[in-house]
Amino acid sequence: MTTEIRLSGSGGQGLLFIGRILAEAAGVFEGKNAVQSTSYGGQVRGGSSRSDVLISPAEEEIDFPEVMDADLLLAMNQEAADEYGGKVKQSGVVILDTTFVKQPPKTRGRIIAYPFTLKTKERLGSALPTNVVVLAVISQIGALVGKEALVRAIKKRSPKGKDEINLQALNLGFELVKTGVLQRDGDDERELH
Amino acid sequence: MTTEIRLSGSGGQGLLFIGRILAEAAGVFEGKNAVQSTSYGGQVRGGSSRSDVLISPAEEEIDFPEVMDADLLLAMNQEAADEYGGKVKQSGVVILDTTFVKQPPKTRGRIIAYPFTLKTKERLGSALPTNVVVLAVISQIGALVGKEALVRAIKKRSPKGKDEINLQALNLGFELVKTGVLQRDGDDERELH
Amino acid sequence: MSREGLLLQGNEAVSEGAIAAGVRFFAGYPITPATEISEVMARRMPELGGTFLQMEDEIASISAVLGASCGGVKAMTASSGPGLALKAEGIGYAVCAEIPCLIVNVQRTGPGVGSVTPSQQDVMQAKWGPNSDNMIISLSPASIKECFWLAIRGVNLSEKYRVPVILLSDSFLGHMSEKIDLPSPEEIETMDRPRPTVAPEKYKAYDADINGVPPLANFGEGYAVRLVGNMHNKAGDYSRNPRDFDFLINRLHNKILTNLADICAYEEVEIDGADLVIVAYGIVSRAAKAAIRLAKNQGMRVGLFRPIVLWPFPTERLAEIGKKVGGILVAEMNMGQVIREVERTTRGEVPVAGLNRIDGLLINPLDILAKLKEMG
Amino acid sequence: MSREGLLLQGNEAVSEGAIAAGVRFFAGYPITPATEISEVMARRMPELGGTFLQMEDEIASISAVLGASCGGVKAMTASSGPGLALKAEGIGYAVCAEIPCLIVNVQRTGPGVGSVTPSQQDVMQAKWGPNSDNMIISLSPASIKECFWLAIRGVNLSEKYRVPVILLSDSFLGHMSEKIDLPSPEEIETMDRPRPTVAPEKYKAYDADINGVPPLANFGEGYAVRLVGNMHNKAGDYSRNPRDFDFLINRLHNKILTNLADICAYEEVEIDGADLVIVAYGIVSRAAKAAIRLAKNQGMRVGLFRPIVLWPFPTERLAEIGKKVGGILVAEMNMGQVIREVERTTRGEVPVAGLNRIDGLLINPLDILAKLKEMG
Amino acid sequence: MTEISIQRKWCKSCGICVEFCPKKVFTVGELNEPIISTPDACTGCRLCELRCPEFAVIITEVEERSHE
Amino acid sequence: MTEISIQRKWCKSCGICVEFCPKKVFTVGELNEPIISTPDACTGCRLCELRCPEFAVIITEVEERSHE
Amino acid sequence: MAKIIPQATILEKYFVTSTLPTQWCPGCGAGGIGHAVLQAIERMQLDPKKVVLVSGIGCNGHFTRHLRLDDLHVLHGRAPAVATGLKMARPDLEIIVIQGDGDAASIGGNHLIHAARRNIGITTIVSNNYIYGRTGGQYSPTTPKKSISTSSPFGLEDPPFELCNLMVGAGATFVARGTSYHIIQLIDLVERAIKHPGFAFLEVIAPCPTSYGRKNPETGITGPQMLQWQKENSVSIKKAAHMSEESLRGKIVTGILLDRIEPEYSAAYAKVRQRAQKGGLA
Amino acid sequence: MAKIIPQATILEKYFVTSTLPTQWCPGCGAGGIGHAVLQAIERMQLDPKKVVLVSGIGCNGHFTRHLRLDDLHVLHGRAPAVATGLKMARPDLEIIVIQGDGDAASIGGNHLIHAARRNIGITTIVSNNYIYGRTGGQYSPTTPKKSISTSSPFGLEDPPFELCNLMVGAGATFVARGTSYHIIQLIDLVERAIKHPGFAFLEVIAPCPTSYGRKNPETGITGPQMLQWQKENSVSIKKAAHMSEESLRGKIVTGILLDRIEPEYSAAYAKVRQRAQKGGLA
Ligand SMILES: Cc1ncc(C[n+]2csc(CCOP(=O)(O)OP(=O)(O)O)c2C)c(N)n1
Ligand SMILES: Cc1ncc(C[n+]2csc(CCOP(=O)(O)OP(=O)(O)O)c2C)c(N)n1
Ligand code: SF4
Ligand code: SF4
Ligand code: SF4
Ligand code: SF4
Ligand code: SF4
Ligand code: SF4
Ligand SMILES: [Mg+2]
Ligand SMILES: [Mg+2]
Repeated sequence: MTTEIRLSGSGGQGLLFIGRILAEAAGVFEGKNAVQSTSYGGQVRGGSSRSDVLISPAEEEIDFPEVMDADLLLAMNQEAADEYGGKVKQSGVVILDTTFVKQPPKTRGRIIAYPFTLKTKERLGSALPTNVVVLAVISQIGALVGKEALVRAIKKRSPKGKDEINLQALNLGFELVKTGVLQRDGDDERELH
Repeated sequence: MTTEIRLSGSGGQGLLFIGRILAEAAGVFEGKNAVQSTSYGGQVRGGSSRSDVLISPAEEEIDFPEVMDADLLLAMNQEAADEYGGKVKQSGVVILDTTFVKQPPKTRGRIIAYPFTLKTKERLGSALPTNVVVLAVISQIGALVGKEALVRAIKKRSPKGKDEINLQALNLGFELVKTGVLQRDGDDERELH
Repeated sequence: MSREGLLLQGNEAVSEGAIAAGVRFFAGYPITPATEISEVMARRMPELGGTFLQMEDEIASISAVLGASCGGVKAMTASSGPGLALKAEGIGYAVCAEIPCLIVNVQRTGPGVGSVTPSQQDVMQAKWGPNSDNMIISLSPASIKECFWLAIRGVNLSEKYRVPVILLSDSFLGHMSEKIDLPSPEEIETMDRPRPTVAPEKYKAYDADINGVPPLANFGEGYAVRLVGNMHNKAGDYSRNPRDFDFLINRLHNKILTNLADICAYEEVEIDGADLVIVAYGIVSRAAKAAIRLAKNQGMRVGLFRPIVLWPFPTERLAEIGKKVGGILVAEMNMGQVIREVERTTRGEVPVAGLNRIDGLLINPLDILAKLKEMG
Repeated sequence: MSREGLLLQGNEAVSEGAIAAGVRFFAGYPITPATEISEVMARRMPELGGTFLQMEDEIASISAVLGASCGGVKAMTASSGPGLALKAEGIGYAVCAEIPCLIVNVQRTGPGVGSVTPSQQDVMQAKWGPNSDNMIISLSPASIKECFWLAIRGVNLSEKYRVPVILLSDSFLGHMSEKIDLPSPEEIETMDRPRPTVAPEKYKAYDADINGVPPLANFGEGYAVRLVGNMHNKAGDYSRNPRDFDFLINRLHNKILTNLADICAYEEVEIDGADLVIVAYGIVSRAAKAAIRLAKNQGMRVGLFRPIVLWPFPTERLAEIGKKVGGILVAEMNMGQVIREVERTTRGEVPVAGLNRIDGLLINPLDILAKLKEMG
Repeated sequence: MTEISIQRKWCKSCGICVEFCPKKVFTVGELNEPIISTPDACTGCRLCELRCPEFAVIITEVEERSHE
Repeated sequence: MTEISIQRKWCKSCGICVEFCPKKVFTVGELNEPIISTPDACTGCRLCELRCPEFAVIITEVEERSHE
Repeated sequence: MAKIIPQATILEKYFVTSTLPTQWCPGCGAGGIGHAVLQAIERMQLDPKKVVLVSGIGCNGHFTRHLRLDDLHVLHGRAPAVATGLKMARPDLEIIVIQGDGDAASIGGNHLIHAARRNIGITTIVSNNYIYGRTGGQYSPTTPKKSISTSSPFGLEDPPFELCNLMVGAGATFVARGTSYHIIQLIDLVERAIKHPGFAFLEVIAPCPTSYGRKNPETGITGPQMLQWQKENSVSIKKAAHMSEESLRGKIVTGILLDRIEPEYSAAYAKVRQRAQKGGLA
Repeated sequence: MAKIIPQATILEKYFVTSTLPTQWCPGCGAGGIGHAVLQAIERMQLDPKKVVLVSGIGCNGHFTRHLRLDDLHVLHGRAPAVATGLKMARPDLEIIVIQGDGDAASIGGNHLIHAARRNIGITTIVSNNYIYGRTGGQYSPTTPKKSISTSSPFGLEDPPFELCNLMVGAGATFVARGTSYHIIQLIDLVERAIKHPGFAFLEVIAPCPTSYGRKNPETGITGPQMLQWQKENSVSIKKAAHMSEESLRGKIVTGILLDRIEPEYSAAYAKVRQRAQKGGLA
């Protein structure tokens, strides 16, 4: 079984970065198959951003490299939530950053909504590593990869001088999951919107 | 019936020029169909030159624009004579400039051999208009076009200041035919070479 | 222009045809065997108050042509294979920006620099040279008369459909002379690009329905025309919207494909009752006609199908013919290009053979005859 | 190079593959979506003692590559459609002069400047972009692993056959990341151009029989090599002899066509017993595989034929398949390019349908599934 | 007297207007956005208009009201 | 002393050797071909060699024979 | 100092405001050039119907998409050639070419020098941000030595073009240089360039904070820093005349570097038409 | 005056005599340049194995086909770019580029100025015969104003490039001009150019009697006449220094116009390799 993860939001939110980390952690450091792909646009800056990660067991090849029905959807802005909310499996999970997503989308999946960006800024003094916080959350919720693999991947891919803060962010994410502060919404309610 | 005329020799002998004159005289001024074509090479100067003219009655279109079996072959050098001599109809005529062609080619056609270049220089003081002399000869022998049409075409196409000498050359050609000085060789002899 | 007959070379006839169609701008870069077109234009354009520009290369030439065309002046360029390769990006741009222009390609032998001898090796290049899918129109004359008339037709189609048109001549035809009776101006139908019907403020350079040709205002008329080779919306602004891409690319195809009846042209000779049909175009079709003549003398029934418009390829008619005859011989001066279209089109319903020549000499009627006999 | 797995982008994998094959010279001009190849090479070439050159444009890039290759250094360039158009003349030159080189084309949407979104619109351009008949080799990877291995294969084929090889990636694959286990150097077979076996005085750069690949001496070794893109004789001197043309052009084709068994490559999935077969290549083949999976679930028997070498096209095998199955669906991200080859090849013996998408988005497994159902 | 307005939708908070206003009319907000802090200091030199890369600053000359 | 030879097969009778020999060693023949007219005047300056566009002139230095 | 046109007027008259905001990064130099062009056009009271912009591929070429003017957004590098054709066909039009340094000097170098040689009556404004901005920051032919860019990660060893020198060598008749910082001067330079009857070349040193600034902090990282650097490192041609070569090293010399009158090409070509129409070959 | 190598020696060592006669017209200037190149190579005792000729398309490019040297006969205009690639890959080779004025300055102009900018260590010799000889006599970017050619039947109005000025503007480090007539000087210039460590540019004014001379008799019709014209209209750079601009008008200034030392590009790039191999990004 292939797990399909879609990370969506705005350019500059670092979704490509965490997509690659996730793929590398799963693929290289845990020996699974992993594909990360990007919706590619012509804009220099800004605009919408999407990063898909597909993970499957070592013996199972990944064919189509884009998410068809997401097991996990991360939406870091309203447009992303609206556009992709409908393409989530019944069993799927939708993770929303309520710093930006004010209106939960129509979706079949279970929603986890939390002001990740705000909280990251609060806790780490900068909103920049929010992507890594979310990465930790996703990995846990989806049971995608272990922490060790994530740490290795982050160390490998972080730009010079950024690994420390990224590792802090990773820890924060793990903490959020563990402490259960992530607020949960039932499906049924959402269907009504 | 299409008459097929091949004018061959060296670059610089003006064969393209008389080919066009002949085609224009027949096509434009006598209302027949006429096509003139050229073997086209990459050399800037020199080398071999070939100009084909096909003439047919007004009501008969000319399809293939190259000579297949010549009714008339003009060869202004030895290589041309050798190369094209074999591609002349049984009823065809081969005209050789013996200034350059020392060895009559193998051919089925009737041969007319005459030192056109030498004689032109002798008579007109310059070898340059030899091509027009030969043009006159060919037109007469092949009964291709009348003199008036030739005169018009020459006047139209001669470079500035050259029409006079070209018309003289035309007259010389007509004279050569009329006076019967063109030496004739029988086919049979030639076959033996 | 006089009504008297004239003896013209192919390269001259193409030039005169373009002029008759209203071309008043030529930009080019010399290359044998197309140079005579430049040279005629260097004389004729200024005589007629038009412009002859010798640009720094072929890329600059097509660029200048597109610039002039945007100014509302009918414009053309001429080159040969290597130059056409250099123009490919510009031609693709013209397809996307929908800027009318005529490109004459006088084919020579290749690959590479090759040689200046005649060939028909650029047929596929004419269509597929630019990046991506390009719906262009390409014409193939077989006589001096046709050089003249297809140049006119090329300019007209280019204007009517806002599409670059490629006229595929060759080194032989370009230098061959034939008599032609030039028509008087009133005998010539010229076409202009569709003109805007809306107020300047409302004008958009790409405003048409999915099969349509959008009206084109010229620069300097106050329409604030925006022309662009990027994927764009109807206003000519960049788009990243997949629906705009889909609409645009499909429209660029449809505007041609929904008008095949207007655009396509071919000649048929004795197809009815023919056992074998030769498919030949351009100069080779004349050898084919001669071969048919010779074959007839020998009791064979052979016909000719000659695409005059090579692109879009006349698939429909050829498919019909394929169903009726016993064999098709595709004679062309390349390693086998149009034969691919013929094979595709006839779907195995008829044996298709090829006769190819790439040594710089014409395919000869006797070559064809021999091949026909082989085919039975 | 470590044996550890790596997560690489397609553009990185292509670069590393080329390096593994021995490429030590890169010349390019930036263009999205191929820039990462330049950027990797800008780092890797000097690290390895090789050369990275950013040239003034794409024409200069292919030119510099050919120069370097003559010096005996394996060389490559990378670009996207508009850049490939500009390189066409140079590629045709390389075909004629028989200078090995690898050209990577990361396809984007067109026509014109188009957009940087993925497409497969340059398949025909890869073959027909240059003037004249060109026998080139073109490869189409479908995964990061294949980006790596086909880059190696491309360099090898290019050297072995003295022919330019075009690797057709696309904007999606170029930026997609996948795990790849890099092989150790000894696991990689690299090939070098055939070396002269005669004394330097006797050497001729084009001395081969009608099917042969002539040995190539590098510059600076004393062989007085003359390389040329004009029609030439065996010594590389200009020729105007039709027999030389005929020999040369046929040899350029034959050296590839007589080695199809070595050159061609394709993947087949569940063809035996399939009712329908999808023909798909590159990134689309992965949607096809997913579609086959979905179709199987619904009880349909669908196979896949995936050309890995696109040019020369695997006509023979496809013709066989065409005889065995009930229908062929050609899915490609263009307006229908490879379908032309499929139609031609299968000669009407099987219904052939196309599924096309040019809006910059991937063809989806569900698109394919729907179409398959439609076909019955 | 002038009225200064910034098209917030166009502004990218680059800080150029802030940095180069000869009268230091602008200050930087929380999200780096320009804040019109001392509008009355504005001399109407229009340098901020001219240098704004986003065409987002608009200075309007308003009639100087008489001392009412 | 020198020996002057002209490769007739290569010579195109352009007249350059004739025109620019400082010693006027050459004259022009009937068909414009260069004729070596006063070979003894040749000083061996090799200008004719160097200027011949066809590489057709070859000057050979020969031992000056002693007065026998 | 000539009058500055209110931005409100410019916006209303020239902009299609629905296309804003731009796609540029914060602090990009492209917009400043846009201001200068529109100010000059408006100040000169050119008829907007007769103004055509020919814009190259690159961030800077994106300016024209926001305007209500004839606009030909051409292939990468080809703008001067396209403009040459247009000017010859339509000498009545005022043609302004907007290019980036890569567009103009790299792929388009040949068209640029030939436009200069012909003295074709167009105005070419090159935004020199020392980088290929649009493709993500590769070095360009004007990138200073030692610069870091995505294609020169170890520091560049290519010597750069001095674009204005190149233009002088190519035979240009009007050559000027300005900066984004010196915006008032820039408007004047654009005006002078447009007024010049032949080929007018104007180089504008413009910041690209994203692709150049971030990797080469010496000349400033952000837009304001880069403008500040321009301010501190520019010398007017007047002042420069009195300075030693040594002290000019690394300085941006601004102003009109060359201004001479030669026949404009489309006008000169009119003579060819005259001769042709009189019938005789010259 | 340095020694002149006997033609017999040159013929034997460098020519494939079976390829002669050439295809040039009588009096063509291409051959003279050939002499100068071979004389210089032989005089400098270069290892012929290490000499590569890169020849452009055009009459002048045809010289190399007669020789027993590595020879890359490239696409029209691309020679400097090809040579740049070759030199970077093989800095041990001595690369001499032979181009015509059209090849170098028209279609190839961009490659030429970029080769000059980079200071790549190749020698580029441009035979400037003021015309496209090979295609039958169309005007080139160096054709003087008013000239008649097959593409300027009414007299040319295009201003020509001054190629040497263009090279100076592009940043070349060695720029020289010679003529076919001044053959001894030409050999020296070729030698100096080859010895120059960076990009060396040598313009040679060469006659094309067929395509230029016949239509423009003012500068001579035949080969000898055209050489005579060169003789009468040339001024050495030394002399020129003392002449007024006025009296220099229409004169061919010969000699080394510029000669300065800057890092050769393939050598400079070696530094990039060093930095890369030391591991750190600069
Ligand atoms: C033929 C071609 N090659 C390459 C490109 C990719 N490309 C687009 S913009 C650009 C360079 C832009 O640099 P510059 O001209 O300096 O403009 P800037 O973005 O810096 O304003 C390049 C290489 C292209 N569009 N077309
Ligand atoms: C791409 C391309 N365009 C045009 C040509 C035709 N062409 C061959 S040589 C030449 C010009 C030759 O002029 P020049 O470089 O001055 O050399 P010359 O013959 O005068 O020595 C041209 C335009 C070509 N071979 N390739
Ligand atoms: S107009 Fe001048 S003073 Fe007023 S805010 Fe703008 S820059 Fe400051
Ligand atoms: S200059 Fe313009 S974009 Fe920049 S901060 Fe000021 S208003 Fe915003
Ligand atoms: S210079 Fe050479 S080609 Fe000319 S006439 Fe003398 S020998 Fe003959
Ligand atoms: S070597 Fe000098 S003197 Fe002797 S023939 Fe030649 S040019 Fe005249
Ligand atoms: S990348 Fe540079 S040039 Fe492009 S928009 Fe951003 S700042 Fe401007
Ligand atoms: S055309 Fe001119 S350049 Fe060419 S060979 Fe003849 S004289 Fe020489
Ligand atoms: Mg730039
Ligand atoms: Mg020349």
